[in-house]
Amino acid sequence: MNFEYSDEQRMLADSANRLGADLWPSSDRLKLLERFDDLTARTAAQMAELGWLMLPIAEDDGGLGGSAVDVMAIMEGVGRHLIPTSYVANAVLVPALVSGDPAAADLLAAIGEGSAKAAAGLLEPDGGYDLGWVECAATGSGTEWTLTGEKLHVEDGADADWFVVTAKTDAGISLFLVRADAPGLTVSRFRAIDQHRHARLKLDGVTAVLIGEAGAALPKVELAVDKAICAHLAEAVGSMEAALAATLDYLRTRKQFGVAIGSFQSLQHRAVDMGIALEEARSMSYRATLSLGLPAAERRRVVSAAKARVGQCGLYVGRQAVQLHGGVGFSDELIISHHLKRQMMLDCAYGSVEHHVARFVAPQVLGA
Amino acid sequence: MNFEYSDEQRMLADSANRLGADLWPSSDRLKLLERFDDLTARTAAQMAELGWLMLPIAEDDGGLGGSAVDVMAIMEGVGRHLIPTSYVANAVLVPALVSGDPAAADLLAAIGEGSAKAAAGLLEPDGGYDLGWVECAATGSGTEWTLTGEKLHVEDGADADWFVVTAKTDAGISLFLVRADAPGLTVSRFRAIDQHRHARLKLDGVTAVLIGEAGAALPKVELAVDKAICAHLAEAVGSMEAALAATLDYLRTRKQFGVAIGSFQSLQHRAVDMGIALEEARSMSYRATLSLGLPAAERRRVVSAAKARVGQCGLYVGRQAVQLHGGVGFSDELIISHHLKRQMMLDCAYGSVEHHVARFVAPQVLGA
Amino acid sequence: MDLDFTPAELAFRDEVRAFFAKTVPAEWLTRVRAGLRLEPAELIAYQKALAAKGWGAPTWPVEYGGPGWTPAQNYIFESESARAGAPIQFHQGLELIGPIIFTYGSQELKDRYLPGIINADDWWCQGYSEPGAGSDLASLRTTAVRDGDHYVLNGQKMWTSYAQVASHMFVLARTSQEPKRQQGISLLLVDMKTPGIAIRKIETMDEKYTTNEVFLDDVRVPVTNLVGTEGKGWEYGKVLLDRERMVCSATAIHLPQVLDGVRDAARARKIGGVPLIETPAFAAQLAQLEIEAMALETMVLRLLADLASGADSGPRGSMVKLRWSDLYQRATALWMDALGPEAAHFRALEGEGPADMPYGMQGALYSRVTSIYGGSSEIQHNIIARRALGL
Amino acid sequence: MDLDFTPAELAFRDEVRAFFAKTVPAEWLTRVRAGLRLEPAELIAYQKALAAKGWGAPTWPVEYGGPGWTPAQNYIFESESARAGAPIQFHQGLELIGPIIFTYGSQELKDRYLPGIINADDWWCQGYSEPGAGSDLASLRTTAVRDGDHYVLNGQKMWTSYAQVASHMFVLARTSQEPKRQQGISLLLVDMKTPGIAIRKIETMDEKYTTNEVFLDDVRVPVTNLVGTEGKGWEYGKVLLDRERMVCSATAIHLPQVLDGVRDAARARKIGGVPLIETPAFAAQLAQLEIEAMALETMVLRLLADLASGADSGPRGSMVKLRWSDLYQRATALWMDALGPEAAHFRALEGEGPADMPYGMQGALYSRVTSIYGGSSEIQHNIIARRALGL
Repeated sequence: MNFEYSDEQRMLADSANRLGADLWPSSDRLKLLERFDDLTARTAAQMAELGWLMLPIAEDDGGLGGSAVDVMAIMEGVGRHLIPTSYVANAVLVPALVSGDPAAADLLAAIGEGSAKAAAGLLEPDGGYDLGWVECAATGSGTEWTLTGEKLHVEDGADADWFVVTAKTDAGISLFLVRADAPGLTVSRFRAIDQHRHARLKLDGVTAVLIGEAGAALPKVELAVDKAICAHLAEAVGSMEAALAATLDYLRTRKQFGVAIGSFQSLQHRAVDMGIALEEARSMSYRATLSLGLPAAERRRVVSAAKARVGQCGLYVGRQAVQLHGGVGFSDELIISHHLKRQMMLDCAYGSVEHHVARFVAPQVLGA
Repeated sequence: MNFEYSDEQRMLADSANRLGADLWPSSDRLKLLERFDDLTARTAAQMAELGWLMLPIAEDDGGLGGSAVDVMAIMEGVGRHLIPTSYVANAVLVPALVSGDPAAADLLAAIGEGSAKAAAGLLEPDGGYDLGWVECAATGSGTEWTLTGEKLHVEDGADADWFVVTAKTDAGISLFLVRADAPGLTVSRFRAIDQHRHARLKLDGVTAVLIGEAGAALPKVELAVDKAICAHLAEAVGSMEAALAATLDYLRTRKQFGVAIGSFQSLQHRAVDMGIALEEARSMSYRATLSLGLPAAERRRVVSAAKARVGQCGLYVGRQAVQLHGGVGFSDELIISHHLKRQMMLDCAYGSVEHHVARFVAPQVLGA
Repeated sequence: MDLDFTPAELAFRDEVRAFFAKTVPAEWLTRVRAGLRLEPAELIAYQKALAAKGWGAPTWPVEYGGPGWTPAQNYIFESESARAGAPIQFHQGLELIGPIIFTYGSQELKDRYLPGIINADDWWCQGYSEPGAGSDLASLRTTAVRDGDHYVLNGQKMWTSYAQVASHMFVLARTSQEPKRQQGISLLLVDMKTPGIAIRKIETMDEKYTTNEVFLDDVRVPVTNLVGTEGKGWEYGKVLLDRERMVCSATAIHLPQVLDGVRDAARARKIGGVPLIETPAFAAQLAQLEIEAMALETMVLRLLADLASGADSGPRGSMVKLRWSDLYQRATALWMDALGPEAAHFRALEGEGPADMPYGMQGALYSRVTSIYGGSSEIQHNIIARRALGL
Repeated sequence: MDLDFTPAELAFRDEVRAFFAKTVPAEWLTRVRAGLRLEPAELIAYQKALAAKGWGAPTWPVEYGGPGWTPAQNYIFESESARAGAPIQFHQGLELIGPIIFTYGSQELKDRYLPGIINADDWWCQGYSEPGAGSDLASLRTTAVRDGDHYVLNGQKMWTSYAQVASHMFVLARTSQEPKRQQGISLLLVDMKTPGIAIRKIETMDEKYTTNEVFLDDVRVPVTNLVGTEGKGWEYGKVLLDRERMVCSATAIHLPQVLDGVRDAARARKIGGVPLIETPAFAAQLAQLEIEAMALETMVLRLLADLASGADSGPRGSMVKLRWSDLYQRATALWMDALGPEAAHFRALEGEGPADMPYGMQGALYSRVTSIYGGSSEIQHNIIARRALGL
């Protein structure tokens, strides 16, 4: 039982903090967002250079086989500096989905060196966040498959070159690889309030490559999404930490009625509750990440508990950070509102609190 | 639109406050409880003398035909002084249940003059708070009926001479009158944390008198219970008011660290939230009481909304009153803990928050 | 005690209902339901329609152009407005400066400015807050120095909503330095076309352009535009703060619109093929909000009844503000839940799909400021503790 | 970073599990699950069983009779205790005065008192709070005046739990009047049989007799029973307050017992014929508590890991206390919901039916004091704000 980073993990954390402080300094967020394309490209290039894109890819897949705690060390820095990156979808989720299939070797190599990006389409209209709700139909056999259906939301999928999507064959839920420029595929692209860019897919007879065994995809999808969730938990913790630190700073320096507002007891107690929320969130982030290797039912239970609680704590900290800052907290000119917006979207991504409370209650009902 | 008591109602309120201050002064609650039987007997006698027992009985039934607002004026005083009385079950609920049936004329006369007490057995094991869940079976016809079954809880029923109970005939849910000393009836008696005394009934071939039309009782039961609920809402409001007033007093006078604890901002803000909860509860008490004459579906919706919200607000005020008093709040030597205990039991009586939120969502599902 | 309307009030309700039925365009509904403000041009058109009917200033006395309604009529007007999906009237002229002008202003100011407010010929904005004076307004530093027939204003105002479209601004400024910080503050009416006024947009987290910093650099205002007495502006200002909270009663009456929006969104979304609104967990959350909204509505009814009977409503306005902002925030958060994964589709990156703006999402963002503006929730707690509880 | 136990720790777990399996009588379960304390005689028997095994003082150093466990072993011991439905050890001797005696006491005091704590031959109670000194302990007024080889104590203590069964009391008393209120306070060990001690029962809202007022009237205590240095008692007292909070980690580990109780009650109760636990609204509420309890348990694990690595846990103990009391209160409130109408059947008026004492109900009452004792939630917030946040 031990909650310390290894030396290597501490180096990863340091370099994530350095990258964030260099490219995404919190002091002038709005100016940075005007150079969004340039900065995200430089971010991606540096991530490739640092080997981060290779890190979560399994050694057997030609990657570095980094652990979930390694990813956590990076993601806390991503959250602390609010780096708007598609790292989780591209470098954590997709490699976990396609791992072990030679048909995905080129894709993984391209992800690892940063020459292509991928994202995963796993949610459909009318299915909520249920990964087992798949109406998209796959017909074909061997290496020749055609998909028809819809994917409501592809997290961080707007700039993807490849999509990994679920579809139903006669054997059941299966995974397929689709090129973003494939004929018959319509990609709608959206920006969210936190600057992340997502996609919605319509597939009309799109040619696709089967990944893994037909009909056996759901357990793998569940595990891959749980890994993505854990990366997001660490990001949420980093963001909460930064939002709390900025708020404490503000409480100590901002004066009203002739005194620092941090001397008002009601604000002090609020800050304490934010601090406790951060401790809870950090605890659950560790707990879930260290539980990824447990048997599926137990893993799902812990990951869902963590996703639900970190969502609640993150929203609390984000909202109170805005509230305690007053008007300037609501403005976009400080970093504070951006932290709240990221917390709001992290809460939605890969399943809301409601969804994960339900999954916690009955892990056996949802998925294998 | 008007939220003022009439002059007559103001007089009722005044006499309730006088009765409470005379017989149940808050300053020495524990001593009073040692003389419980004596004091409750004197309370009942005074209530009879003041005409309160006659008040809610309809004029056609030989009563005074007082309004629900008249009852509210009394019940706020009952709550303010924490008078442990069976008034609601005996003088509000039962008269509403049996109203209009000549077979109950003697009972109503006895209730009105204070020579007998009655209570209602409407809940059964496995039925929760659902008034429509009736497994108690009635066989017979005309004036000859026999009941067999169980009533899980009879609010304020420990000292009743008569029970009005629901049972199922071939025609459906019906109301029956049962003597407390009837052969085949087993009455178990319990004291609650708020000193109210309740009963549980086992009926094994008990002779009973049919009240009203067989099979048509549920709408009447729902209305009668809604009236009882509204009386309880007023009691809860009176109790919250007294608990808040005592807490404000304590905050102004109790010193810690050399100053009145009411100067601490976090305690001030808590007291404000208690004050708002009281305002909400009072608003909902008025709203529900003034809605008793609406069509059943709308009435049920409003009464359930009020029951749920007043329950939440009452528990909040009661708990915070204890918390802000610290150790002495937890002791039974101040009145404060007794207010919390009454709020806890008022929340249970005639349906918990959960039950009434569900009834609010789907009034059409529960009952006619 | 009763909740009934008189026959005359019922007739009035029918008249109001008919008016709204023909005045409110359907395309306002989505934004109004999310608690969002309409565009200035739309609000102006709406105000002009009300003014044409004689209802432009529902809370004003008859002599200044009000309809002379009772509080019950005001309630009926607002609740029918909410029922019809109409917006809340833009309040800075009507509820903030208008009442001050007719209470404290000279006859000249009344004649000049009151009709423009009712007819929406003028658009007013408020120059109160400053970078160092938010909740603590008494520490404001903008100065107004007398120079002949003018005051010369210098300073910086903040959170001035709609300064970019306003024709006029009412400004609190220091006309003398006094030991007591609340003294020596005056209230001035400023034409936004006066030289020396510069505006800087403040970007806010809801991505809507509503508020500004306003820089005042030797802005010359005729002394006739002083409201009331020089140096007494703080007292008028406090009245303004009170009225700003009273406005919240109207706002609270419009809360059911937001819940309608949540309900529709939850009907539209399916989970596992079942409409979200039929799932017990969601239904219970929505019910909880509806129940609390009913309590709030009844608090407002009691507030209005007190007004009608001349009783002091004291800090009950603050309570309504607190409860409303809390419920609005929770309702829009639930709305966001109801949007599901599509909550992430805030703006289409290319083209203009129907889904390029989930209004519930924008409401969820905007809602965060409602517990900050007009006296933050913390300040409201302080006010209630002091005034109502004597702590 | 890992959550794994070593093979040695796993073997230890099996040993602990086996011990509890044969030590814990089934009839304790209902009360323990409700978070209620067992009767003193039961607690003494339990403590003697632990002592016989060498586990009487799990957190003490080996030299004073502790088992020399690592924090991980302490966690395993407590979690197995919770799993088995064992009670929490009575802590006033073990966790409050014992550690002070072995840290600051003379060899004579150590030899005399430490074994009696471990073997449950002595029962200690705490004489700290006074009618005017609750959260503000520094304002205490009980005096200890030196008279030859004795201190003579006069004053009044309050909230002295189990004074009625205790053999000894540790008392904070003023040995001199100093300008700084925290100075001049000494810590004395008092035999409860000393003449001049009178006890008055305090009735509490849970209808259990646990706490008292203690009147000290010329109570003569040998000077050898002074702990540490005269006038320095406040410092030791502060250490006590800290340890009192640390005890909460153990308490927090026992929280799942309460949730087990809630779950069983909800399985037993049917609504419309369906077990309550299967209704979505109840299931969601219970799940929320279970999730928060998991977060709390993980916070405790991190606290213990910090202890093992020698890192300062600072105010994280306060955080655990805050979170635990909140969850315990909410869990017992939910338990009360699960009892349904039978929550009103607290005591049978005649006879002794099986339903004469719903323990969940009594837990719901008792739980209210857990956010008051040992530093109220408000005081814990103050402590965290000052120590951890520097506000």
